[in-house]
Amino acid sequence: MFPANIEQYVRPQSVAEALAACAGYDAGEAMFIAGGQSLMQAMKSRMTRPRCLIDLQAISELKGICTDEGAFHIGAMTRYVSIANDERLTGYFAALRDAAHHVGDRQVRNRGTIGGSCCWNYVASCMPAVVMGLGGEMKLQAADGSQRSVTAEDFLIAPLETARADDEILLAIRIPQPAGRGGSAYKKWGLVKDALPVVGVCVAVTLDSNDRCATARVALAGLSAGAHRATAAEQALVGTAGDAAAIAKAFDAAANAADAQGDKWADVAYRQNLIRTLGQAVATSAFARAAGHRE
Amino acid sequence: MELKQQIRINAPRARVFAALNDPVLLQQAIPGCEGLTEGEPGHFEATVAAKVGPLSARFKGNMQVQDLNPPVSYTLVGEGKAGPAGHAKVRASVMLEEDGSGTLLNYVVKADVGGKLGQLGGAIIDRTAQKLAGDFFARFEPLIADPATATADEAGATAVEAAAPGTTRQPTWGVWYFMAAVSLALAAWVLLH
Amino acid sequence: MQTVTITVNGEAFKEAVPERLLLVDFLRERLALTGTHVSCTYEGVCGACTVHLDGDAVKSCLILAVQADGHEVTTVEGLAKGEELSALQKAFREEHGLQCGFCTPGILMNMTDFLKHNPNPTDDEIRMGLIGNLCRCTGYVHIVRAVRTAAKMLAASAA
Amino acid sequence: MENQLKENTQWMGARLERKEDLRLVTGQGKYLADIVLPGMLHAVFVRSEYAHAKILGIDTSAALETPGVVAVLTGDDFKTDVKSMRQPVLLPNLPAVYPEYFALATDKVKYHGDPIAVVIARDKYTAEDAAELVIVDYEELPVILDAEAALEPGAPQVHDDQPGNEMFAMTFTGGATEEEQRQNEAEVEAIFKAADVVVSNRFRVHRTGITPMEPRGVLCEWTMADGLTAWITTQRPHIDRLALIDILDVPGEKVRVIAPRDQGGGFGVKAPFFRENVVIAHAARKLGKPVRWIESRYESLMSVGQERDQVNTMDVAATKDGKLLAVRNRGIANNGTGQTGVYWGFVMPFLGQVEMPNVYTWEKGDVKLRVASTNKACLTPSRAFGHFPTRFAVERSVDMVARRCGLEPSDVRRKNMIPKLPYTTVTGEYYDSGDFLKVWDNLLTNIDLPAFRREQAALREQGRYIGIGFACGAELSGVASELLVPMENQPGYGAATVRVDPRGKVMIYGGDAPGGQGHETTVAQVVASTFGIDPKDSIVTTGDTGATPFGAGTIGARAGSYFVSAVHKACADLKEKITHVLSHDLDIRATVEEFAFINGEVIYLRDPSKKKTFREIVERIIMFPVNLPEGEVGGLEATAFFEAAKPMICFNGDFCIVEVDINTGEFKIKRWVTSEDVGNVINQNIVDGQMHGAIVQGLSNAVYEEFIYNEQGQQMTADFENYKLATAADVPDIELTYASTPCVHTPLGTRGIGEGRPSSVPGALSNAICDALAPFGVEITELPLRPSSLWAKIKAARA
Repeated sequence: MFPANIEQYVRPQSVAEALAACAGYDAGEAMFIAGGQSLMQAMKSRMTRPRCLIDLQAISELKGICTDEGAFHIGAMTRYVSIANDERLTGYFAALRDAAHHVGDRQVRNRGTIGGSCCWNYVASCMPAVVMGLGGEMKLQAADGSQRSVTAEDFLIAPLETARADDEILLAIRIPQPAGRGGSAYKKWGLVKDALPVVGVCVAVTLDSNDRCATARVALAGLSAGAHRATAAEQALVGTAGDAAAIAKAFDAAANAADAQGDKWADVAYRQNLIRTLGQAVATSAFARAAGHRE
Repeated sequence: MELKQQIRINAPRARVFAALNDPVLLQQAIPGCEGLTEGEPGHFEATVAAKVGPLSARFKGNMQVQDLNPPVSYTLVGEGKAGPAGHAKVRASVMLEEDGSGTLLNYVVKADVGGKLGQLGGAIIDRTAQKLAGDFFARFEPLIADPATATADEAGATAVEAAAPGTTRQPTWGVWYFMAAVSLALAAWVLLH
Repeated sequence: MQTVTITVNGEAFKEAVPERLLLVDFLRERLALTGTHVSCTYEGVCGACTVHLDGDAVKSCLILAVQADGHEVTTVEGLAKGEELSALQKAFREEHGLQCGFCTPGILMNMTDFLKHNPNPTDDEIRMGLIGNLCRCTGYVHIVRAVRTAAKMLAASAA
Repeated sequence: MENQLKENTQWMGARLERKEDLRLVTGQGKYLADIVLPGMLHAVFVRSEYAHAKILGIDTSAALETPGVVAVLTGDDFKTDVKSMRQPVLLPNLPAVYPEYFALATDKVKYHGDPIAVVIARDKYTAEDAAELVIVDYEELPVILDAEAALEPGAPQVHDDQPGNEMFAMTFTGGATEEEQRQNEAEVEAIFKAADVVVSNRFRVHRTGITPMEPRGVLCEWTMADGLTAWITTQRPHIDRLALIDILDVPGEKVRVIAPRDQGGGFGVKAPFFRENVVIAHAARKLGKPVRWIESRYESLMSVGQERDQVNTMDVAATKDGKLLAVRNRGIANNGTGQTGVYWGFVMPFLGQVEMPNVYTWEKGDVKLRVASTNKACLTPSRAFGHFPTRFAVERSVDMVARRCGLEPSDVRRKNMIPKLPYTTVTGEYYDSGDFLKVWDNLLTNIDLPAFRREQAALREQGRYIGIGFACGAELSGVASELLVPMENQPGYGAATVRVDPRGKVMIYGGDAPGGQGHETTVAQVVASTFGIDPKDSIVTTGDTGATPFGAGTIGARAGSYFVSAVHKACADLKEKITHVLSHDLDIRATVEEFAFINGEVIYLRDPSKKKTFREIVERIIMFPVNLPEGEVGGLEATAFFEAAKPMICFNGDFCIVEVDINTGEFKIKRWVTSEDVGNVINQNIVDGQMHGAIVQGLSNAVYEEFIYNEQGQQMTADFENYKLATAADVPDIELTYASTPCVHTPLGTRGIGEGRPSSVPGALSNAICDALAPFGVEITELPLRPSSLWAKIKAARA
């Protein structure tokens, strides 16, 4: 279980250099490596055989978390451990920490990055669903230096497929601060602790002045479609006070609407039940966080 | 895995059937198809470069047409190999119904993926297969609508009707076999993380 | 082939390596530091190959040697200062925190990093911290105890 | 003097730090993968993509053209150059239909992962590159995966030389003749007809087992002068050596097998004799260069560590007050291909039925087993050898009887527990010594059952469901020749050589090959306490057939029973000689009993002024063998063999407390408590560690692990992402208590422990869950115990 031959390894110092390094290779022959926690598995099992590996570790402009007008910019090369430990990520942004705390294991969190996870967009992964749940915007730069911004929904096309071109780099993920008081949460279930999500649920809500749900975003992880919104639940939550009954109703709707697959970890009915039970727990803490309650 | 679908194609049945038997047209329609060639009569070989996101594989396969009943139905049986990555076995049944000016195309693909591919495959396979089917028809429909190909198709159609079952030289199998095999291959890749 | 300079346990090694050489093979086969083990082969799930890269616990089977170029690596061979074992090493002996010892180096490296960030952990925190290390002999009971004991030792020596 | 004599036993039972650990915590252990020989080549296997297929052809040309590739060998090389794997030394003395097979697949492949070819190259990366280029032309054959279906007429044949796929069948009760057996069946049936309570179930236990963290490996060197030296990750180097001699057909003096001093766990998986050993040894001979193979986890999960996989259809008859009367069981085991020497898969289910009656006083039993070959990997031994499924079945049945009678399961167990040993069970298993009731009563002191029932009732009011589950089990503590000769065609005695050196140090040599059990420490403690020296002053060598006496291997909890007893016996022989020479030197007439070996001195008890240091006297005997007593010669070395008069056992009782979430089917283990009879303890840490590990393995097997094959026989769980092991965060702390009785058959009263210990786990756990869910009448008869299946049962019960 060793990687197939790699012809070239480069470690550019800037995004421009990194993009330039793709030149001379056909699409997909040159690959960017971020934390490598997924790509290395694929290379070692020889499911992918890049001729050239472009290591993004030295590009400082891709790292770190900063804020502007309340929005958070998370550099694509920001490691899970940095997100898990960033105490600014509360309220509407708390789901990021919920997820980052439980991705893989300590060693993976020390190495894996949020950008890598979103660009790999594995079918059972936490970060894509959380970024989608929080209404994230993906900032990309192309070989000609031009930049564009894509919503998480448009970016995360299908498992392993994203809107990123092979010679395009994800710079950062921007999570805008919504109007009003917001709260979010994320939780997943796997057979063993912190396993890849058999089902993961991210809920982000905002409250109006009467503590009623003004906006709601719900994203699911672990279903065969990959990260996607659960609009049924969103519609059911808006306008409610986030009480147990309303939440239960919303996630019954989500469970019934879900295109859940059965596998060795959970049959269809159990997956739907996980959407129900996880959703209720997650939505409850999202509302509590929005209302500013201590957990 | 088993994949069942019904698609309405806005073209008469004979033309659809013929188009499904036109190697040139199929090669254009099958995502990543690098070529279809006929070996000994009724035995066909083809290569498809499958790609999903960062992962890719090259499939070589062969397939045979069975129970040919133009322009209504036929069955395709075959298998393909993706080198050390594994193999796929496919059985596809196709049935065309007239539907006004158009055609209802029903197909059932039963495919088994083995080797590393199969081990890494899983529940996601059906979904990816459907997606590929979608891609195929997105490319297929405009091609038959294109009058440049239409005449050739009509000719193909008569050829098919003339052909005795089992001895057909029509590489119809190409679409179904490769859609299934490739879908499964891709789906399997997808399961890597 | 690419020439890399990797500092391992304080000593700089300059070596020409194939681009695809895994860091764990660089350590084991080029430097004969065989304390770092390979158990799950390719997934990076078992944690037996855990080392420190610039001080952080990472899995050396999911990193290429060329990626470690210019970085500092610490392996289990680098934990003891001469004859003086680290607190964790002592605690693992005292509490019988190992049996076959195959997973032990990875666990020592991960938990050394863990205690640096969490000097006074609860048992649940220790168990969650150990998710990236599989052990088949001990049932983890004595491992958890050993980490707890090491935390006490470190606290005592700090005081 | 009395006090000093007490001090002398300070090493027995001590929580001594292990001698092994200094090297292991500093990364200085030497495992097989750490051994490198000059010019060593690397092997990678090409394995079957199909579960069952004819091999029409193998094209190795592209692989051979790869720069750095030295050779590619296929089945043909082995069919012609070496003998078949079916050699007498590897055949149990049990009436089974043993299929012939070779080191590499020849005409057809029989499971997904069957070795077809081996690529040997100068480095392992190149070997893997080339292995991808070996093209195998297959013709698929129908696949048979289900054991019961495999035994049906007309099922696809796994082996041409094994008609009907029946590998092994046996009746364990009633007697030797069919006549006696039929008679017994009728008598059992009569008991069932008259019984107040009959509980009938079909218990299915999935395919799971054990995955040592160190995968397998082989390194072979062949020189003209010395022949073959094979380093193998193995639990029984001496049997491996005999097998290599016979299969490679080379003279015995030309073969030496070395199990590395450090091995990353075995748990049974490294006990069989594997085909890869022959392939690598033959390659080394053919190429004249050292060749090494290190198994990948992917190969490992596809080829070994798979066990259990049994269906047991069990009926239990009892009186309404909970007296167990009779047990009838029909076991069917899925053997896979059965192509793995020593055990051939079926030996595990065989022992599983022998041990099925457990510790209950059944009046009668009617027990039969059938073992079927299928297109799955061959069963390999996994800790709890064969009886994990039967123990689950019998412990679940006892609880169902208790529920039917409205009695506490713990009372029903106690009521039916064998009150006095020795005892021979309905399947003929002999329980030598111990006190089951003492162990059980000690277990019960850890829980106030009436209080628990009150709490349980109160919580149910609030919609919370907690439950308590009990289980117990006796297991073999080392296996005597009496059973090992029929079962594994090898002796059961323990053997040890003890050599004293002139500086007063003691070297011990044993034929076992440990993988983490701590032999170096426990043996040193035994030597220290018999010679009155420090454990630091002894060193243990194991695993090298060139240096050690024949040993059965590190299997079936032998260390604490057979090995240490042999060591003790050899030390005793040397004490005789030492005291004989010493009394001669001191000019006294005294027997060995009149001397004390204490704190590095040998003291004449009647006159403590008469003494010598241990070092003085041994140096005198070894280096200055003059003026010796009549008939003595110099030197101090003894080899002793120990065989117990009878098979020995150890015993345990467990309970656990769980809480089940009825909305998700998830369950949390709140307590796991045990009571153990381990005999006299040499090192308490090591005994505790064995128990912790075994119980958590049982939990991991029962809940998380499962080997899955799809309908085509594709192995779908070949990595740890799909074959889940319990992590530290998934399992509870374990509360161990002891109520031991010294074993009457070992010189030190010790018992071998730890091997079969996981077997009580699935029973206790599922009993607890069923107790928690009693209001819904949920009964568990299948493993694994997954939240998803539990949730479905609860949902069905509530609907």
